[in-house]
Amino acid sequence: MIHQDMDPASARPEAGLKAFEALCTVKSNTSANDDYRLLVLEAPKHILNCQPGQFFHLLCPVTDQQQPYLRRPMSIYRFDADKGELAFLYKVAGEGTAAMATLKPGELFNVLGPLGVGYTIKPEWQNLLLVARGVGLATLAPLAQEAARLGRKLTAICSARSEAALLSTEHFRSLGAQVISVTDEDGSSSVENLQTLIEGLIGSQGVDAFYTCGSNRLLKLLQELGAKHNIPGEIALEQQMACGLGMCQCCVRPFSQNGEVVHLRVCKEGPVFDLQEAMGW
Amino acid sequence: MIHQDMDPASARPEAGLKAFEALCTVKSNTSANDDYRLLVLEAPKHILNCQPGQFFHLLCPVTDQQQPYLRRPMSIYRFDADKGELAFLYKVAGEGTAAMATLKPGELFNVLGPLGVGYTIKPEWQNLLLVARGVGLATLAPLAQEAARLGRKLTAICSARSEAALLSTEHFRSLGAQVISVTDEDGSSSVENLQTLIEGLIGSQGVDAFYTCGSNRLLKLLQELGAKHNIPGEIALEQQMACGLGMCQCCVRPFSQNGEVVHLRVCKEGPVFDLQEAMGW
Amino acid sequence: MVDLSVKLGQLTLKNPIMPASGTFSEDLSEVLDLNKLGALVAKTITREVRTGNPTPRVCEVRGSMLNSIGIPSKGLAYFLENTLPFFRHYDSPFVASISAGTVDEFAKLCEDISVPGVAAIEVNISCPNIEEDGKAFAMRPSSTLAVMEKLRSATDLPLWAKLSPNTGETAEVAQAAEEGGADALVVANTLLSMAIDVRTRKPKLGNLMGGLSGPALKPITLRMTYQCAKAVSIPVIGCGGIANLEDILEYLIAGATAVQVGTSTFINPTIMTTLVDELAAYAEAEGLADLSSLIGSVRDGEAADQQFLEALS
Amino acid sequence: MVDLSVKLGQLTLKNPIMPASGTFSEDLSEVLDLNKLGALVAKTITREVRTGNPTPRVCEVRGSMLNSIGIPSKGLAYFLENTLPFFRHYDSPFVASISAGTVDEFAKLCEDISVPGVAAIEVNISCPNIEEDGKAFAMRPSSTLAVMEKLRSATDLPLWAKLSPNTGETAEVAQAAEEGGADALVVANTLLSMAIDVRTRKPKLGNLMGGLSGPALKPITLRMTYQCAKAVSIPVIGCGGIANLEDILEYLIAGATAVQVGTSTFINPTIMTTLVDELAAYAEAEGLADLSSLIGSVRDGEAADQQFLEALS
Ligand SMILES: Cc1cc2nc3c(=O)[nH]c(=O)nc-3n(C[C@H](O)[C@H](O)[C@H](O)COP(=O)(O)OP(=O)(O)OC[C@H]3O[C@@H](n4cnc5c(N)ncnc54)[C@H](O)[C@@H]3O)c2cc1C
Ligand SMILES: Cc1cc2nc3c(=O)[nH]c(=O)nc-3n(C[C@H](O)[C@H](O)[C@H](O)COP(=O)(O)OP(=O)(O)OC[C@H]3O[C@@H](n4cnc5c(N)ncnc54)[C@H](O)[C@@H]3O)c2cc1C
Ligand SMILES: Cc1cc2nc3c(=O)[nH]c(=O)nc-3n(C[C@H](O)[C@H](O)[C@H](O)COP(=O)(O)O)c2cc1C
Ligand SMILES: Cc1cc2nc3c(=O)[nH]c(=O)nc-3n(C[C@H](O)[C@H](O)[C@H](O)COP(=O)(O)O)c2cc1C
Ligand code: FES
Ligand code: FES
Repeated sequence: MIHQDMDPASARPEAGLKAFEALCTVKSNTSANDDYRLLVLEAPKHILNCQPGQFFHLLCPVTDQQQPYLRRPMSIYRFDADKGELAFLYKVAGEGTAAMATLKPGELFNVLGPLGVGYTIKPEWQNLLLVARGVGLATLAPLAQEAARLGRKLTAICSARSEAALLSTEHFRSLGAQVISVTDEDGSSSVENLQTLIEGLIGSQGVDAFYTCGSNRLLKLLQELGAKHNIPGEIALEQQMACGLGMCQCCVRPFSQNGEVVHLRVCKEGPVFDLQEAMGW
Repeated sequence: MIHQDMDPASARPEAGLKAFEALCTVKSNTSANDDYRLLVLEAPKHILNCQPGQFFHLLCPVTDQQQPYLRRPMSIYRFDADKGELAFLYKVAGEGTAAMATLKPGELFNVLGPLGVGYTIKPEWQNLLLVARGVGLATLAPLAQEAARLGRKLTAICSARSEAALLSTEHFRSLGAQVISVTDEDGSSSVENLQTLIEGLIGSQGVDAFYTCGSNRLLKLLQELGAKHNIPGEIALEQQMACGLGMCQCCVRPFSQNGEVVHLRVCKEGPVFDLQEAMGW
Repeated sequence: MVDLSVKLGQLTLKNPIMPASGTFSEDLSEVLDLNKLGALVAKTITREVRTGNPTPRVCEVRGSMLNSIGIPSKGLAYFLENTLPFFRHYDSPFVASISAGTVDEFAKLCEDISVPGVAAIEVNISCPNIEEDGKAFAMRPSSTLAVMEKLRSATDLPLWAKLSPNTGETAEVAQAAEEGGADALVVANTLLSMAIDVRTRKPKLGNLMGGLSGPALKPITLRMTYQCAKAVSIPVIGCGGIANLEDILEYLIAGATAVQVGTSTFINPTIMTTLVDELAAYAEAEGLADLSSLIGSVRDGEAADQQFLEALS
Repeated sequence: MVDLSVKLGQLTLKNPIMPASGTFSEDLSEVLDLNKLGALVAKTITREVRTGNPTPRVCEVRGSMLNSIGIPSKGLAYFLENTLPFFRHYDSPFVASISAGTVDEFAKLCEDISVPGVAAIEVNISCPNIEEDGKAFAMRPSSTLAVMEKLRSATDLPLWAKLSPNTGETAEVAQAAEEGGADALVVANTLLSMAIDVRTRKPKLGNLMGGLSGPALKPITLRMTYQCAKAVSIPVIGCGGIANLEDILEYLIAGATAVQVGTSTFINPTIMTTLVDELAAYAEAEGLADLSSLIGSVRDGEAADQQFLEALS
């Protein structure tokens, strides 16, 4: 068996290498709210040259109870090369994430990355609108950070089941973003309400680009609004992965490019894709 | 996967059941000397109705490093129904025992037993001679205890590589046994020396029964002496096991009974067999 | 209470969980109540007394095991005088398992073992056919048909044909067994494998090769179960790598009417009775009155992602 | 320094470790130095552009995985214009892998891919033969022989025949491939399997069934490697479930001259180069000058316990 703490040869950054298998040390692994957990790792600097929207492929531990085999893809929630820190916000969904939840401070954790293509912020995009739901916000957190670094104005519409399930709004606010929370609980997360809200923003402050992830409903809405108002956008998508590196072709999804359907790999050409090329599901 | 801490239904002792799958709690797991480790468990009373020479079949933990699948057979080193204690003396030989070595106090450990047929001490056997080497002594420790309980005189010849590797001699002494240590280091463990030693004991104090285990060399010697001096004896043998319960027939060894070769299951008809019926290997 | 009973032809089992041949014997009565099991399947026997293969007979592979026990057998006489009377004390139906090297010997043994107390006969046609090239009967449709027809004429008891995963013609062999008169199929036996001790450079099994069983086998025998359930109309009994409730559900959904649990009993001897309880609890929680809506309920027309299919069209 | 080089017919590899087709691509150059590998084996291509199977294309099973990727292919033209030039930058021999549905198409593709920069052609004869009953060429000796003869006459490059574990006739198929002109055998491809999501009752793969790879496959493909090495005199390349040095040693001792590592690269992408280092360290520690004394060194005459054999005699 391949071991969690087998020393990955390429932990040494060699010339020309872009992704690294590295052993990190768990700093903390705590519950962020009812649904999500936050894993903070001490990570070697050379793996922290990350772009917002990229992901890592995680080798979850094997225990008596959980025996995950494949790695699990997880968006970067936070990375800090100076502090040597890497964090993931995750939901316990099945065997692999349940195993992740057992990690204790001081334990070693094998990660592979950074992987994939992240979000773009074109120079001319000054007013960014981010619309996301649930754990999708995790993917977008580093984007907010990058927007702050570049001095762009960011508005984040955070959608969740309930006020209590809202995640990261504080994090977004601390990065100087304008945060609008909507919930199922009070009905404010409905498509109609969102449409009104977003068109309001387009009218009032102007929107140069949309960013979203994961939800078919949000994809459709933003595609319509983007087409109508001629606003470009990007979406992060998910798909089952094996290699995470572009080799196995298991993670393809169909996209519409110039009227033709192409199959692109979420791990390699994605996970972030052009909003208008994405196809609903 | 079947889990270490799955609650075994038959932990509840039901009428007519003889062997039990039980979850024990690790009390301690420490190294006994350079080669051996001692695992002490807190065990439910109903599994501690043991006979010396019986064994348990152990479900070793699964970790990132070790993924043992089958159970591992281990002789009972100590059992105490009053204290609710069960102990094994083991050598780290491969994957399963390496996994056992990682058990920490407070962790759960799934054992199956007691299994097999142990040693007999016939009423007319007053002077018992136990000859064993290395971890074989583990198998014989409960025999010494039982001999003490029954008020029999026990002499233990303990053989090892070196003085330092001698195990359990204190344990035997504390049970009132006369202990004779022989080592490879000073040459006293040679077959010739043992033969002289044992024939000396036969002559001086008398020997009613031999007990041994594991070594082909000791088996041959005791078979010869037993035949010559008409002394009965028993030997504990090992064989690869799967079920440990007599079902799979993988653990057979050949024995010579009344001039015929029969194949007996080490887990069911053994692990203790008649000394003269055992066949060398 | 949920009704867990299933029908295998004329035979009704109180629940669909039973041991696999060779991984069960009288000895298990020392750890659990045999009456809780759907049926009791004996180790394969031959007419004559046999020693079985040389030791070592088992070894471990990653998360599973290999065995080359062979068929050590105390013979038919011992079976009738000792094994059978023992199981008469239990009300779960008792199933004999038999094997032989030629079609005629097989049929004769089948006839002689058709006695009161035997509820069904599982025929282990995964054993070598010494009249042809030594390949097991169940390797080919033709040899399967030939032996099943002869066995069929030798007994009125239900006949369960135990298939082999070593064949490249699963569906065809299944159909041949049905055509030959099998009342049910057991899918499947162990898969020929090997392991080598790199230190000594010796094969880990005395017989060089042996059969893979345990969790590693499950995806293969589950696939065979699905293929067989599609190919025949007699009931299929799934067997291979079952270790938990989910495994059983997979087999039932794939089309198995009942299942056999083998190697897992070596790891957790009480697992079969635990699984009976868990299956009852599951059915209860899902609001099932019985298992009929589960068996063969695989949604195999809807496996592919809609998005993928739509993009193609 | 130990000499790890091995000869596969006319081709010499600097070490016996290479990737398995479909589990490797240009992309791996982002994580390791491809020049450290014994050879570089491309994903199977077809002449025409193909989409591959519907998603989901992979799923996990206990300690291993299933895939039904199919053969998505950018076609021959893309291969010649893009893939091949990329690999020209590396000195490890580059091996193309091809597939086709008919013997003639297969041979024509083989001919067209026989260009400078391709050191050997691996022929994936585990794909369906659409001229017959859709069973893979490598399922039967006859179809294996037919396709290999035609492929042999289509190229002068070394031909590696990739066998299937789905056949019941491993040795016969191996001999047919040798007779047909294969220079080496790759043993083996994935084994047809299935998994079902019990919650949704859908098969976990969009294509319903898929191939088992990873550690669960090893005992099976190791057995096949042993059988093939006994049955033919051309070199055998072991493939299936290799995850550590011990696995590689088992294959070499069983008779493989080289090995392919597939699924493990998904778990630890740098594993192949780690294994090259570990193999060198092992050979050094064992005092081996090269690997010749390891290859085929299985002590298969001494596997059984002496005590058992003596008792019988
Ligand atoms: C690029 C990317 C980024 C992601 N980022 C995050 C994140 O930041 N936080 C988070 O909680 N989750 C994220 N996910 C989803 C996460 O990968 C899955 O929840 C996780 O793999 C589930 O594993 P499991 O073993 O717990 O669940 P199981 O259902 O037991 O997993 C079984 C198999 O399905 C795969 N799988 C299950 N769900 C998904 C999914 N949604 N996407 C892809 N594969 C899946 C698993 O990887 C595994 O191979 C991301 C997915 C992708 C593709
Ligand atoms: C009745 C009995 C009592 C035993 N009592 C003790 C004891 O008190 N202390 C102790 O240290 N050892 C004892 N042993 C030996 C012990 O079972 C093995 O050392 C242990 O199984 C090795 O497992 P492993 O995974 O560490 O080694 P590995 O070599 O990795 O084991 C591989 C496989 O071989 C089996 N195996 C390896 N060695 C033996 C062996 N000697 N006997 C039987 N199976 C073996 C393992 O169980 C496992 O299935 C006893 C064996 C038997 C049969
Ligand atoms: C030790 C052992 C002995 C077996 N003996 C027999 C046998 O005698 N007859 C038979 O038909 N199958 C025999 N089998 C195969 C099992 O009945 C079963 O088909 C196989 O092990 C797959 O199921 P599992 O993975 O649940 O063990 C044996 C299996 C094992 C592990
Ligand atoms: C995702 C995936 C894709 C594969 N694609 C191919 C292929 O295109 N051609 C081929 O001959 N084998 C293919 N295989 C089979 C592998 O080359 C290899 O034979 C098999 O996976 C067994 O080795 P492993 O257990 O080391 O993975 C593929 C395997 C996997 C897992
Ligand atoms: S996960 Fe392998 S190509 Fe994307
Ligand atoms: S270990 Fe199964 S019969 Fe002894």
